[in-house]
Amino acid sequence: MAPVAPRSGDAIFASVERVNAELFTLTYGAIVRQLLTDLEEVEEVNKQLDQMGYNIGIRLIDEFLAKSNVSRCVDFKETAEVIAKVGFKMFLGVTASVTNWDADGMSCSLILEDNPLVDFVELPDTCQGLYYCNILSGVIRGALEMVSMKTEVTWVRDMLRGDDAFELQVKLLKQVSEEYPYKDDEYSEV
Amino acid sequence: MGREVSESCVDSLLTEIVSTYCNGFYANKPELAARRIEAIGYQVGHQLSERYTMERPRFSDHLEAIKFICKDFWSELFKKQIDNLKTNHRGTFVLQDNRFRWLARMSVDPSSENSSSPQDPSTMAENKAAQAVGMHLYFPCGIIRGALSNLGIPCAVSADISNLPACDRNNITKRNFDPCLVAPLTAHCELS
Amino acid sequence: MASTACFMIVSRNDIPIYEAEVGTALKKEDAAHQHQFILHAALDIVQDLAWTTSAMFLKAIDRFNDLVVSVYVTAGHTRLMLLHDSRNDDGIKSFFQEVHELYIKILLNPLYLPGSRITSSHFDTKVRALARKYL
Amino acid sequence: MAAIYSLYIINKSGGLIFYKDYGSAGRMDTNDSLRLASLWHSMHAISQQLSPIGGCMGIELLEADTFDLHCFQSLTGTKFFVVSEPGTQHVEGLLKHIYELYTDYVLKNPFYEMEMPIRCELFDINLAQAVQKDRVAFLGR
Amino acid sequence: MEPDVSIETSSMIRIAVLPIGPIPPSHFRDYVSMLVRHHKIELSTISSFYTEHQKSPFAQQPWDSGTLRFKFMVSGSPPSPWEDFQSNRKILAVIGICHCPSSPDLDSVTEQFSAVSKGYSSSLVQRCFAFCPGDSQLEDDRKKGGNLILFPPADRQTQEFHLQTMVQDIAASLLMEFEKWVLQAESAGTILKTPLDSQASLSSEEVIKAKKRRLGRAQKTIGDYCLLAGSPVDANAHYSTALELARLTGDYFWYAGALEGRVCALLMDRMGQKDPVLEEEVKYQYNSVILHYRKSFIQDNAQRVSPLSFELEATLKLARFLCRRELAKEVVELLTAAADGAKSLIDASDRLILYVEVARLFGTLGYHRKSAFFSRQVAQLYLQQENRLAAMSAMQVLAMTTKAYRVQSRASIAKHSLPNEIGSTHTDGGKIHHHSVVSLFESQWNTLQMVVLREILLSAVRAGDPLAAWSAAARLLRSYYPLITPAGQNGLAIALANSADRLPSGTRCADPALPFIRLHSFPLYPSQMDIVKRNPVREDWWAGSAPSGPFIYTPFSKGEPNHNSKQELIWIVGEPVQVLVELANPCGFDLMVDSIYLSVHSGNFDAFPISVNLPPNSAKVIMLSGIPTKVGPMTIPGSQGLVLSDPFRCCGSAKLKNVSVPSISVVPPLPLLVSHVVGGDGAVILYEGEIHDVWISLANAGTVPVEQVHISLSGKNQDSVISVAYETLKSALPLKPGAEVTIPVTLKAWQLGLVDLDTAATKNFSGSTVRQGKDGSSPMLLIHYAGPLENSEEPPTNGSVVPPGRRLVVPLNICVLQGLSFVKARLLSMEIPAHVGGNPPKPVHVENSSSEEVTGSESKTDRLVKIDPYRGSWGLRFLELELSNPTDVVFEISVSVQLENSNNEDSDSPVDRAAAEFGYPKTRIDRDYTARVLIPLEHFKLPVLDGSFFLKDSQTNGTTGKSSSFSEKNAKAELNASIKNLISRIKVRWQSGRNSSGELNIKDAIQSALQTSVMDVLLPDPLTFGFRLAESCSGQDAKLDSPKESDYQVQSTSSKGSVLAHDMTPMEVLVRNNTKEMIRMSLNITCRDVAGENCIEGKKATVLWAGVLSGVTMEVPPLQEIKHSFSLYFLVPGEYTLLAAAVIDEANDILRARAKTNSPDEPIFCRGAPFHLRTRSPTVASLGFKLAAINVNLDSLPKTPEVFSLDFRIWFQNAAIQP
Repeated sequence: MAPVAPRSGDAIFASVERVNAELFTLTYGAIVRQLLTDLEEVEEVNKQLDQMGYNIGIRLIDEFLAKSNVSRCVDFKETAEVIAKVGFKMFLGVTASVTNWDADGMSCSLILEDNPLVDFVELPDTCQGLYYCNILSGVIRGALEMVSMKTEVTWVRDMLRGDDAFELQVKLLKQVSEEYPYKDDEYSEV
Repeated sequence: MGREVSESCVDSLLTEIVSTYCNGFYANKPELAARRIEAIGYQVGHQLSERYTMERPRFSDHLEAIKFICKDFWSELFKKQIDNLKTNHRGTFVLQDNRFRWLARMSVDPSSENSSSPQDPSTMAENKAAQAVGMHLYFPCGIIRGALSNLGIPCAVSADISNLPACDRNNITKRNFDPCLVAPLTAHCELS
Repeated sequence: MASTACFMIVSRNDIPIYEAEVGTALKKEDAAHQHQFILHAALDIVQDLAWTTSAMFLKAIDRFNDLVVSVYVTAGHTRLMLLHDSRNDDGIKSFFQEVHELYIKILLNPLYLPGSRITSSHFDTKVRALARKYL
Repeated sequence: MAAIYSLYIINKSGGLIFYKDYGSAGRMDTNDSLRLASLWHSMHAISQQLSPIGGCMGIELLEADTFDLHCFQSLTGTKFFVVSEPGTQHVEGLLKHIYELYTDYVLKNPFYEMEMPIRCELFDINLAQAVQKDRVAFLGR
Repeated sequence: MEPDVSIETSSMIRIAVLPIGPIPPSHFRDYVSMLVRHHKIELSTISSFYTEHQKSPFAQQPWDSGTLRFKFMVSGSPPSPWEDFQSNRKILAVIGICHCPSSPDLDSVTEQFSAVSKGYSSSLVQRCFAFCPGDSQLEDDRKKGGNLILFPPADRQTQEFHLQTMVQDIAASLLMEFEKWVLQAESAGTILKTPLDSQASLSSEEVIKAKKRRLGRAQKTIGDYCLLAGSPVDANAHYSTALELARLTGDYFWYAGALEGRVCALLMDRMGQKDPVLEEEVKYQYNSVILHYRKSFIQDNAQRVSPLSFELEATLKLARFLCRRELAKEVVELLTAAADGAKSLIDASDRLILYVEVARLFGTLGYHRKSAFFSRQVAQLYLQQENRLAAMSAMQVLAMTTKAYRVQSRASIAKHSLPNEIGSTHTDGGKIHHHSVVSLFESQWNTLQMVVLREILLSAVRAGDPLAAWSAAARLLRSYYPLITPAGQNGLAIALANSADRLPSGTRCADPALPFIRLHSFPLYPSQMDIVKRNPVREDWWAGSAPSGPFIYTPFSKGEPNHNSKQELIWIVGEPVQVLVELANPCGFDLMVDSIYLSVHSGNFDAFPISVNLPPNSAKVIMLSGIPTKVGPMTIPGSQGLVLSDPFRCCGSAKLKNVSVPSISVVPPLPLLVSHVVGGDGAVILYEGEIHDVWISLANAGTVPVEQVHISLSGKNQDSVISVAYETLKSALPLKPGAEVTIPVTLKAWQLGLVDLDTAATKNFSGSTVRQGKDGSSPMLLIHYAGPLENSEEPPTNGSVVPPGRRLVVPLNICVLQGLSFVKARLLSMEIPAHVGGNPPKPVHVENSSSEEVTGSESKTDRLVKIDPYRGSWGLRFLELELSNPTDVVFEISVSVQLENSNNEDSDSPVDRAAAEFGYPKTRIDRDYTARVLIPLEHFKLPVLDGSFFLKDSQTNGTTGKSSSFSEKNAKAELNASIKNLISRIKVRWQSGRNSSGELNIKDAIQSALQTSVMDVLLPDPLTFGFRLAESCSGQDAKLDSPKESDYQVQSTSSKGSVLAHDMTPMEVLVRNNTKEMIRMSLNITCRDVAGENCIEGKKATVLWAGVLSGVTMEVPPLQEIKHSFSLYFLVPGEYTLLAAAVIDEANDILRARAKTNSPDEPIFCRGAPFHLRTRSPTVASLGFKLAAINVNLDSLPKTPEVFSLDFRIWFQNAAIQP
């Protein structure tokens, strides 16, 4: 049985149920605002957003896998590419680019020029230090964890802070393989 | 049609809002959680209404505004209109969406609710379930209220989930033949 | 471009949330005050007029001496008011429409509290640019 | 003329989170199903170690003379397997589809807790439709 | 242009009203007001005055329904150049008004009047009304008739009536004049010119046209007169022809005029009722009026004159006519148009009038912002003309705008203005309503608001109205300080200062300036003066009002359970009170508040003003005080609502929750107790356990007698107050004002806690004294007291509410010094052997032993060894108390053991107690020494040994079961009880060097000391043995229990506790069974000599005996004793020790338990205490006798070597005696 060929991000995006992006953007914004009022501390809000992202990620990954037909990635490089090209596309309808690989291919940057989360957003002075999009980092972290990659995701650039793009640094910490004894060798050639 | 994102983005956001506020911050104070969730919806509604009324003339009366909510506004959000609008002409409007997307994926399992007490309390489970779903409905209610009050119609919006998918057992059979599932939302707007 | 133009956004509860003296004439403070006075007074007329029409752009609804007040009322009853001495309705209309879009952007900013003062410098520059373009 | 006997879903830690019987053959009681699940979990794991080629994903098809067992494992470690009449076709497709249903109706159901036994009515309903033979055939094309 | 014109204006007859001669303004105003009431005169009413000379030109004059309208021009007006054009502009009559008292000479009055009347060439009728003339004036008035009309003094009605008739007369004569005029005009025609008409003489070919014009204009004017004469129909006819002619001759201006007239006629005809049709008509006509006025604009003389003002007036007239909400749109258009005209008006005053009118009309339309806007325009026009009057008007106009701009002076809002001491918000029920001054900041129009206020300030300064200036400056400063530059702030400060100087002192301005003030708190009455509600029904009204715990000084311990909710305050007439307020000066200048005080609306309060100085950007909390003067409720305005930014915040003072303002009520005077401790209020210094009396004197410092008193305790260590002489206090009631009573309070210093101890150790005493005085460890007396239930002088203000009671808190601050400190107690046992006395000591039953002991009057030492005959003094137990004295004085300890005997009731009577006590020798402990005190425990024994002591064994004996175990339980309990009470009988009293005395509390110490061996100490042995000498002579055995007997015994043996050697001594051993069961046993008696050798058995035996000494089996019934007799013969005098011991057969568990045996079969062996026995050698005298005695006895003795040796020894003794 030859496995079904992986589908392109656009193809999937075209196939999945879609909704008006404004609804999404504003809902997210409203959440952030509510969190800001409830938690007061910007740091707390960042944490909370990341946590929410994580919770989303651990569920979303399956949908991603199911609908994208991507088979197991050879290595972290490929994983990153898939996230950037397929993952982002299929959910947010935008693609990211992957750069800044470090020597041992354990960390890279995902770069988003276009980010539906931040349409209309402008950080008031009161919210300096807020990582508005922190939910994304959470999602990625959560999703990768489900496919046995412990990662650390941090913001390098943030348009809301005047940078020219959004840059997420994804650093692969380790392969969690406890519950997958049979996956020991999966990345052996990496 | 403007920019779009995958539906699951919004769905998972919703799920997270609810779980964050119901299980996180206000685990033991559902009414507070509800208020927060509603507030989030309110803001969204408030903003969107301003957004979607941009090209259209202003409303001269309430009915127009509410019609707008049922038609244009709703289809902007859900790609479908409200299926049924009723009013008692005394300031109460009933909006009904027979296939409310945000309920389409929900199935509440009563037995999961009352794992502790296996015997009977299906009723209790029922309304626990209802309550859980209710939490998810504060958001759309908020949206409607926000939109209306931005259009100069202060009102109270409540959702009625009496006939929620998994809440009544008897129409499962019916469903089996009919792949598109019924997920009705009924929103009552009390103009104040 | 109009020599005098004072633009103002008044929230639904009659609070000015943005004002800008746009216009080539050199700004004198008391002149600016005078402008605000005129606009403030014009609100009386707007509030009656707004209900008589469903159009957003109410055209010139009031004037004092050679200064004209044009108003644009959004669905949310936010009022964009322009005091000006030049009379090209089309220019003003498109000015209003574009400012309205800007305003909506502001409003869509989740971190902006509706009805509060608009402090965004970006918005300010945009508005002034539009003024230069249309008035 | 091929029939699906039963469907199992095992979470990544080997727990049986869903079991459903279709058709008469190969019924078992809860305990047996649990036993089978855990047994399969470990067999699957071992099979990878045993396999001569590296990076093997474990058993995909087990053909017995009274039944076939098709298994699909998602990258997240969730295993779906169906026990079917020998020689049933297109089961991979079915499993794939089931996986999608799982993501749609289980993971997207706000009331479902990860890794927990699945009690989602909508999932059942959609499964029921998917498992109908013609659907199976259809999926194959 | 003219103010206040309307369409009807054209029908009004102008009458100049002029003051003639000096008139006090008030009077003039009064007369005028009387006059102007008659501005409408029914034609019907004047018919009587009207005399038709010739045929009236007003054919259709409606005599029944029509009216004449008057427009009184008070103090006249300059003639208008347009009189020809609109006759209603003419002054058609002149009324002089004269106040006779101030202008006696009526002739001069008449002259003056006619003089001024000349000024009004157009006037047709002149009258001079002279009010309240003197009689003389009335006199000479008779002579001259003429225009002078006197109003003889009379009541108002008559005067008004008189006036009315006069006015009607004027009306009538005017009417007749009009007729004349019209007739003359119709016949002769007139030349009518307006400033518009070009001066150039008409060219010949225009003459015709000109003639027509003239005709037309004449018709128009006649029409005017018809209007004035109140005959619209005639007017209409004339106007129509006029219009026709004007149209033909293109005389637009007059056309418009005529048209106006016609509309007016139309309205008059309709008698004012409006209908849409009419409205349309009017609108239509007036638009054309306006149109034609505009048409008539002629370029060449535009500089000089223009019909514009008429156009505008017409516009305004129409606007006024239409001015209704529904027609807002049109009205607005009209008004805007009119306003536009302003700039092209030539005459500044015209512009002014125009704006005024526009503002008014907008106002009536409900467009307040609009009207405010134009009012401000007006004000600015005024301000342009630099004079005081203009400034005043400017001020007034601006004042009207303040509402629209939300910058009202508070005077205009709250009629009863708040005292500016306390912030700008009303409060009731503790809830704060923010004032509009605050609300205006939600509306961000502050630039406008500031501009307006500045203008008000400017105009006020110019107008020389210091109050207004102050209020404006204050509003500016207070509300907008954050937006005003420091320079600006200073400017305002100066403005404030200046206007303040020019204000009469004591003026109060409704608008608070700086400082910002907010209520800080209401300091409560010092607890010394607490007030407690008392409800008449409850006798013990104080109950529950007692403050709990040490928090008496905190506001919440006031006893009201609901302190958190609205708290209420009671102030007392005549007793000073304080309120704390916080002031803030957020501005950049130094603020000097030279008098700030509480002022109370209810006025029943004397405040003490103080003055404060607030540096820039600073805040202060100050205390305002005063004395309530009258009974009644009192309201203190609440705290400052927040302004732009909280001024207190920016002055760095903390954010303060809204202080809920208590509802204050002032009650009539109450009694007021003050207390002081006799001999200084300083802390009483006591050693631990010291007992001491303090005298507290209470004086009534109030003006009302104290009639009820109740004393209770509170605070810590309440038990240290032993007694309070409540009675003394009660007996002193009622305590008159000024009266004083002193009550003793007995204290017993408590034990210092460990904390206290070590601190006391570290600190020197003075230090600790201070500390003790401070901290709340002392108890306090709560004295609740109250005056008479209803007090006589003031009637109860609020119904049947009784005046409240009060509470006086007298802290008894006691400073406890560490006195004798108890180091430790331990149990000693020592051996003091007992003597075999002749006296058979009684079995010590706790009950009668005491009396027994008492009767025996021996030396203490003897008493120390006084023994329990059965227990002996062997292993006698002492309690050793180790005490140290850290103080700087000597202590003397006296231990006493009180043996209260339970069986005689009167044991409490002092005598018996004294009797029942042991004194032990005092022990003296020097400072910084420790000493030990011994307390013998010999006197404590329980009579019986029974099962209850050994519950642990109870299950082994057969009779177990619920009941038994139960009985055992309470048996156990009562054992413990008895142990306790035994211990409690030991009292250790001390006396300090500074003859204070007290008691040492060592109960628990002892208990712990006895803990281990309480059984051994307090429980009797199962068997106790005692020896005694039997009666030698009388064989009858002693009745042990008979007291008489015992007495005898005592005497007999009191001689000596010893026996003779060489003499057969009959003795008895007494065995007592202390258990509840029969005991069987075998008894052995041994005798040892000093060396401890057994001297009964063995070859060296030195004691002969008769009777059985060993293996004596006997049964002792429970709680009985048995005696066993035997005799001893001591060969050698000296010290001997008698010992009794017994082996108990088949002992029961109790015995085993007591004997602490572990195996059941091991025999239980009891031995008694050693008894000492001294034997003396007999005297010579007695020797022979003794020998004989011996001889007698020798027979009964077996021949043994001992005998001889005995003999020998006797001999030897004799020999020894021989010499």
